Amino acid sequence: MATRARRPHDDVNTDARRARWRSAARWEVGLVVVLIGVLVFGAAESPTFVDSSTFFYLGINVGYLAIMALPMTLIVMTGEIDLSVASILGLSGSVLGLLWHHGWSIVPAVVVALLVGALGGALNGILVAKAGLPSIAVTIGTLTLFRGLAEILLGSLTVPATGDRQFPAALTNIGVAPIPGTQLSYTTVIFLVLAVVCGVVLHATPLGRAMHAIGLQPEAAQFSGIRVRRIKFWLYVVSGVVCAFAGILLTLQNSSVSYGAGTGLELNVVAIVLFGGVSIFGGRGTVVGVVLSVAIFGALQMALTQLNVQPEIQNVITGALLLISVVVPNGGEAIGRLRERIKRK
Amino acid sequence: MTTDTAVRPVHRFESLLRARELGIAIVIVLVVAITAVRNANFLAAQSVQQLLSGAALVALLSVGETMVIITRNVDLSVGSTLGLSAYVVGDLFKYQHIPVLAGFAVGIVVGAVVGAVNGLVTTVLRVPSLVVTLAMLYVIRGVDGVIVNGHTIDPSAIPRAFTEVGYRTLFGVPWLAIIVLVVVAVAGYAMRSFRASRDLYAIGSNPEAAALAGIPAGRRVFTAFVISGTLAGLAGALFLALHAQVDNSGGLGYELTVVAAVVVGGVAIFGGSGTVVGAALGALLLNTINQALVASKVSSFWNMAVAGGLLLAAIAFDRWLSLRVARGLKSARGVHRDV
Amino acid sequence: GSSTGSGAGQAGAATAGGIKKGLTVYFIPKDTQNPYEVLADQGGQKALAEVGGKVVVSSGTQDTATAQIPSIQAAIQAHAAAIVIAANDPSALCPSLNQASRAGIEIVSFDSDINCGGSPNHLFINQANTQQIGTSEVDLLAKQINSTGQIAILSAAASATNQNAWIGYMKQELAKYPNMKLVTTVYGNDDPATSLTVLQGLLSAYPDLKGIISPTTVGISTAAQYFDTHKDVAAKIVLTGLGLPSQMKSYVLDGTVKSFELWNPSNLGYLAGYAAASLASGSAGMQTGAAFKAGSLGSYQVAAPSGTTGPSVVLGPPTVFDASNISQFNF
Amino acid sequence: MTNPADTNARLVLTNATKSFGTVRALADGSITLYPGEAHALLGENGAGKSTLVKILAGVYRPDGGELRIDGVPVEFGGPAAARAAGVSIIYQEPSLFPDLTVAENIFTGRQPLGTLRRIDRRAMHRDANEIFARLGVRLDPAQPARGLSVADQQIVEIAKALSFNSQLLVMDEPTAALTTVEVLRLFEVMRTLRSHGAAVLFISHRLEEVFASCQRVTVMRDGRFVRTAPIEELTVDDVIRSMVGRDLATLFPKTVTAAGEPVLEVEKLSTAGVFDDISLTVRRGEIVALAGLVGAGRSEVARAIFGIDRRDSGTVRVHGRTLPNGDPLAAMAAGVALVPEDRRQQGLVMAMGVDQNVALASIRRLARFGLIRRAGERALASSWSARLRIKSGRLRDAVATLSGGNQQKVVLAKWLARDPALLIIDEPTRGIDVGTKAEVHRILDELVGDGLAILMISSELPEVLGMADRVLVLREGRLTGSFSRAAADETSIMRAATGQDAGAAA
Ligand SMILES: Nc1ncnc2c1ncn2[C@@H]1O[C@H](COP(=O)(O)OP(=O)(O)OP(=O)(O)O)[C@@H](O)[C@H]1O
Ligand SMILES: Nc1ncnc2c1ncn2[C@@H]1O[C@H](COP(=O)(O)OP(=O)(O)OP(=O)(O)O)[C@@H](O)[C@H]1O
Ligand SMILES: [Mg+2]
Ligand SMILES: [Mg+2]
Repeated sequence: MATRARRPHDDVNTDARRARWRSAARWEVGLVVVLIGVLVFGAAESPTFVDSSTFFYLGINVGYLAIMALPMTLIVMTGEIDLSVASILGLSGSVLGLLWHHGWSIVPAVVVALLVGALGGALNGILVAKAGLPSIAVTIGTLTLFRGLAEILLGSLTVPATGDRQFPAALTNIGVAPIPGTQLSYTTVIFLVLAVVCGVVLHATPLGRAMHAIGLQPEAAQFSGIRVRRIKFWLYVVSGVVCAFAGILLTLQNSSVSYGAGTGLELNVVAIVLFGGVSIFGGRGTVVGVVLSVAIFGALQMALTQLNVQPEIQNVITGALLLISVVVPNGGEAIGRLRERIKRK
Repeated sequence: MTTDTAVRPVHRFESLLRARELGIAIVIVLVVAITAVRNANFLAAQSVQQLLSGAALVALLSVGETMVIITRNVDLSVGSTLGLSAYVVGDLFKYQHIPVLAGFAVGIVVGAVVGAVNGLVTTVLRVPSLVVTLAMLYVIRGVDGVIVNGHTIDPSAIPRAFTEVGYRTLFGVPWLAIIVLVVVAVAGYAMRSFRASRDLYAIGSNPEAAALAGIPAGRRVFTAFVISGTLAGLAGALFLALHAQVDNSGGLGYELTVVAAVVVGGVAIFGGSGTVVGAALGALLLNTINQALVASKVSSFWNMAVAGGLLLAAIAFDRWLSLRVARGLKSARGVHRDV
Repeated sequence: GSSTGSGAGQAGAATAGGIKKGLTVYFIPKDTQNPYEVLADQGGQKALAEVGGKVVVSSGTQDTATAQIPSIQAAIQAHAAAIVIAANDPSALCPSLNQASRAGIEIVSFDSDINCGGSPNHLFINQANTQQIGTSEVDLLAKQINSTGQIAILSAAASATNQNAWIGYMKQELAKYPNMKLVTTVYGNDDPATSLTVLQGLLSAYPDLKGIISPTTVGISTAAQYFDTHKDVAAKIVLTGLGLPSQMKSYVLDGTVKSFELWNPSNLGYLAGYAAASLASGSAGMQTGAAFKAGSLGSYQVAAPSGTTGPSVVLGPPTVFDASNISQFNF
Repeated sequence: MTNPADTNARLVLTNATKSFGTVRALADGSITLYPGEAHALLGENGAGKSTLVKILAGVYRPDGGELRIDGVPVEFGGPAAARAAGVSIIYQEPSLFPDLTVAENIFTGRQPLGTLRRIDRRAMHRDANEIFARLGVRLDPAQPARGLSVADQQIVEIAKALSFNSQLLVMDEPTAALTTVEVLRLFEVMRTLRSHGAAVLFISHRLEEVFASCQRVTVMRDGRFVRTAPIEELTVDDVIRSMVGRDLATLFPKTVTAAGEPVLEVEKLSTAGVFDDISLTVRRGEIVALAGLVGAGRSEVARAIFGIDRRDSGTVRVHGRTLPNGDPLAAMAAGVALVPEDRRQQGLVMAMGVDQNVALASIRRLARFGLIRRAGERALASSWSARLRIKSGRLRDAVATLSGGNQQKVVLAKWLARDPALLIIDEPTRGIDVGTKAEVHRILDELVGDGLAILMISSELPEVLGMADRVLVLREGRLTGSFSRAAADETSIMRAATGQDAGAAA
């Protein structure tokens, strides 16, 4: 029957438009321009922006966010979404904290934390891929569930609690010291490595092509022998693990954790991915775009904080940027349509 | 096809549709019953009133959200809108001493304006509403913050007559609940009975076909957003009436709660089907769960986890139901049309 | 331990001023919107203005440690003289603050202390002796319900450092009242809506409740509003805790709430401002007994470390507000 | 040529042009419709028929040309405007609202109103039933459109168009999914409409239908008007010649080859409510046709064999190896290919280019060290689109911009590129013009010659009789007949398909 998968754009003309405007090239170019703009602004306005430590701090502040944005990119590419990322981050951090609190040594604690992330992702995967439930609804549910579990685990406890041993200094060091001889924070490097992996997988491998197909037209993908469910399932598992990893990094970076860690970050992650030019309907977008988007948001935050701009204003700017990012590509079209309408009158 | 093969599934289908709302209602009753067993006091008039007024705001938001979601869009800005409207109203009470009714009017206007912006950007520029309203979520909260600027509206600033709406009852029903019930009833009826509202379903059900059918999709979707914003604005005023205080955090994070309520209420997240009554019941269910947990003396650490689990259960249940419907139809069509 | 030099006027052995001009002090509140924090920051600004320095207020819009870290970094990069911070998390800020400290920035915590196991070594400006807050609230309630019946606590977030510390002492103090029974602690996350929901659940869960302590301004004002609008509840249950007079005034005057306590947040910020300035000017140290002048508040002494609290200065005993005095306060 | 000034014409379209980016969809769209005539619009896939229709419907604004209705020049701002001007359309692809009831689908935006402008459901259902009565079908107006079979969807579309009882009815391949009987009924209705002075524009690739129901014919080629003539002045060959612009090779180029060893062996395949106890064998070098009425469950059998749907019971063996249940990838590995029924939803990723679609099923083979070789991808695509004469702009263009027939060829290319041992092809020529049809048949014949085994599902008896070595007939999910090429004929197949004397049906 003529039901469309929830995707307005197999209407050919919409397609033509998106193909034209959302065409990666144009989009990433636009982002590069914006990024340069932000950097110039920062350098001009804030005396401390060009300070070598800025880059390190930037890594500290957005590194874990950026890492969560990568699996989110892949998931959005397949036309789904994962709003539970920040809760998984909090949950894995809490698990790590609890085990540490109970005297475990770091390695097994980290492993278990990652495992919990995988399980959380698997739950999402089963409900979305296997049971076929709408991911936005499911992951709102697991968002609540995972955060709740974290609260059950740690409750009012902040680890390390008074009297606990501190997390190993060698590891918590990632929060205070850049990689020796550089100004790169460890999270930055980890992010960049993961980004390269994601980019190659998404843009150069059969698996990546499959993700595109799934995002554009799941049924056609299935009829081409693409294991739609399986791929989606594993994407959620990967997302779970990666977000758990981000949770561990954040915990070590802050050398402490409480159950609320990262509350509400899911929407920031989504915002970063969308600003990176990934279509919310799936099938379109690039990892490069997301990397640029991360850089823009990070640099902007640094500059504005250094300039002591009210955080409220920062919110406004974030939102405005996101709006512009979608309005600009469609603006031309809209004007065209309006002209048409006037002509007809 | 022969009439009987055609008709049977229909009756089953419609009854199931009805059961959709019924199902949630039953779940609510169950939750209340189970809690009452552990704590008879949960059935006291007072706590029933609390269940209603506690759910009122989210229910109100979910009505507008439903209309938007039915058109295959979403409005993530409702929480921020509520916060902004609440503070603006409070601010006017505090410094301009505006009359009580004006308070509600202002709230509604603020909401309508936000809704109009959402609607315009979404329809005129054809931008996915999730992105638009996500952006607006930040923008509005930021603007709100700039206005609030660390101040707070405290009870003394708000006219008694205004806050009374938050707690006075009529025949034991809180005014707050009555207002929301009226909105739900009106909206619920309208969504069934008018061409424009059926258009909303059509648009969400198959946008391309809607265009071919000459439905003014832009105007309809715009209207849906304006309604959603308006109700969010009204909710803001009621928020102020209920809490008699507000700072920058009013309605923080409501958006996901509302979407959750709508989904639990059986509205298809990708549009085309669902009812505002269901959504309102969804809101009531979520709130009932929260209060039941505290009332049955579960450690408050468990609230979130249990709420999340139940949410997932509700979604799964909904799925199971619609699968039953589909199967009903398929088996009915199993016989080919007589030649 | 409590400080000898608590309260204004009572001058101990104070070193004469000697504060450098042109100091820049970063005030990093829990968030930029919390009215209580805003009052405190204004106090700080007043203090620095008096000594010819300036205050930069920087923080996020929400009470998270991650939102405060960029502000600390900004302070470091701006080579601030001192940081005065109200920690959203006792430990999460330690790494960043350590960096700041190593960069030669004096660290002062106020309102909500950090717990970094002595490094960075910092001065905690305590609104009032922690133990005293916990115990006094219990006593305040005990007086009104003549020491008998079920009581409950309506707190902020489950992970809120201050509240948890105070609740700890409340439980100790309750040992003195065998007939008072703490039935539960619920968390309103400093959000009116959540606070209301848990409060209502509380009421139906414990019909025989006699008293509620809410050691957080949002919690107590939400509860007060509910009591105010449900006189039958107000008649049965006594409410007290920590609140802002401006928010609570109407409830106290109409008798919904008998009494509650708080300190003057802007004095707290003011004191913190002077402490930070003095440390930055080297005119005061953190060693026990070290004294410094805090402008119109008179002079203060550093109290000895005790338990998890390092060197600290105590603003003074909390003020108890009731119908008799509440109208005199403007915060 | 059309004459704009023609006063007693209902509709006159003159020299309409329309381009999509580089694609020139319509170079000279011209047609004149008179009251009371049924007018056929013919042309190969991609000739521009649907584009012309969409211009009449106000969906596209023509780049040039003039449209007059009842002598008055009009410019449609959108579908609503066209509708207001009395033009009602049946589009090539059904466009229903799955969540709304059948009746609501028919009366969208025009629901009968009661007091206070409230929708009067009873009246709405009554009106719907009246139309169904006219069409001689029984559908429940209150049932949701979701779940309607392709044919039922088409019925609802027709009912919708009729409900306007407008004076101008345009039907873009309305019969593609209909059974003979329903087609006959549709012709009845057309006749009554004409008797009331309505003009009907009828598009179909089934020439016999055209000759059975239309008075005049307009032929288009490559987006250009070729000729308009009264039907009696034309023979089928004339029409075909002017459509394809050349003499046509025979439509069913069938070379009978000796069948080899079995490739596909299906035993006792069953899925509750869809099909039951299906056993069949397809040998190397033979075409086995699955005939039956639309809705008989043939596609479902195909889907079950390929593994899209899980089967309840039964075994599927390819080259003697049993295929796992519900695993298309395994089936593909075993050399099975499925060209599905619905090319827009299942066959193609509409937004992807021709190249990526052709490569989609072979993408793993095109990878080296796990990385896709773009060059190899393009080479594959260009060689196949050459072999199948796919008409498209650049290979990068989205297949959405291709005409139905060319899209079908892309699907074929996609699967042939894997050089499969067994090709399951569902409705290989549905909505495809005679020219392309002959090509497709020629291709199939070649493939069989090279030893491919083909299971062909088709609702067109001539195709079945023309191409199949053996014919299996499915009725209500059961095998009700099996005929050798020699034994197969219309009557016996229809009898098996309908379970009654086919004389009535044929
Ligand atoms: N929206 C579009 N964008 C780009 N090209 C298009 C579009 N629609 C049609 N075309 C092109 O215009 C030409 C005519 O297409 P059209 O659908 O009118 O052919 P048709 O005669 O209807 O073919 P069929 O018989 O297969 O339906 C085709 O070559 C097609 O590729
Ligand atoms: N959309 C649908 N929803 C429910 N049942 C359907 C649907 N489409 C078909 N069916 C049922 O599934 C079976 C197969 O339908 P389908 O029309 O695909 O048969 P078919 O033989 O493949 O017809 P064709 O291949 O000629 O289109 C039939 O029993 C039909 O009643
Ligand atoms: Mg066509
Ligand atoms: Mg079929």
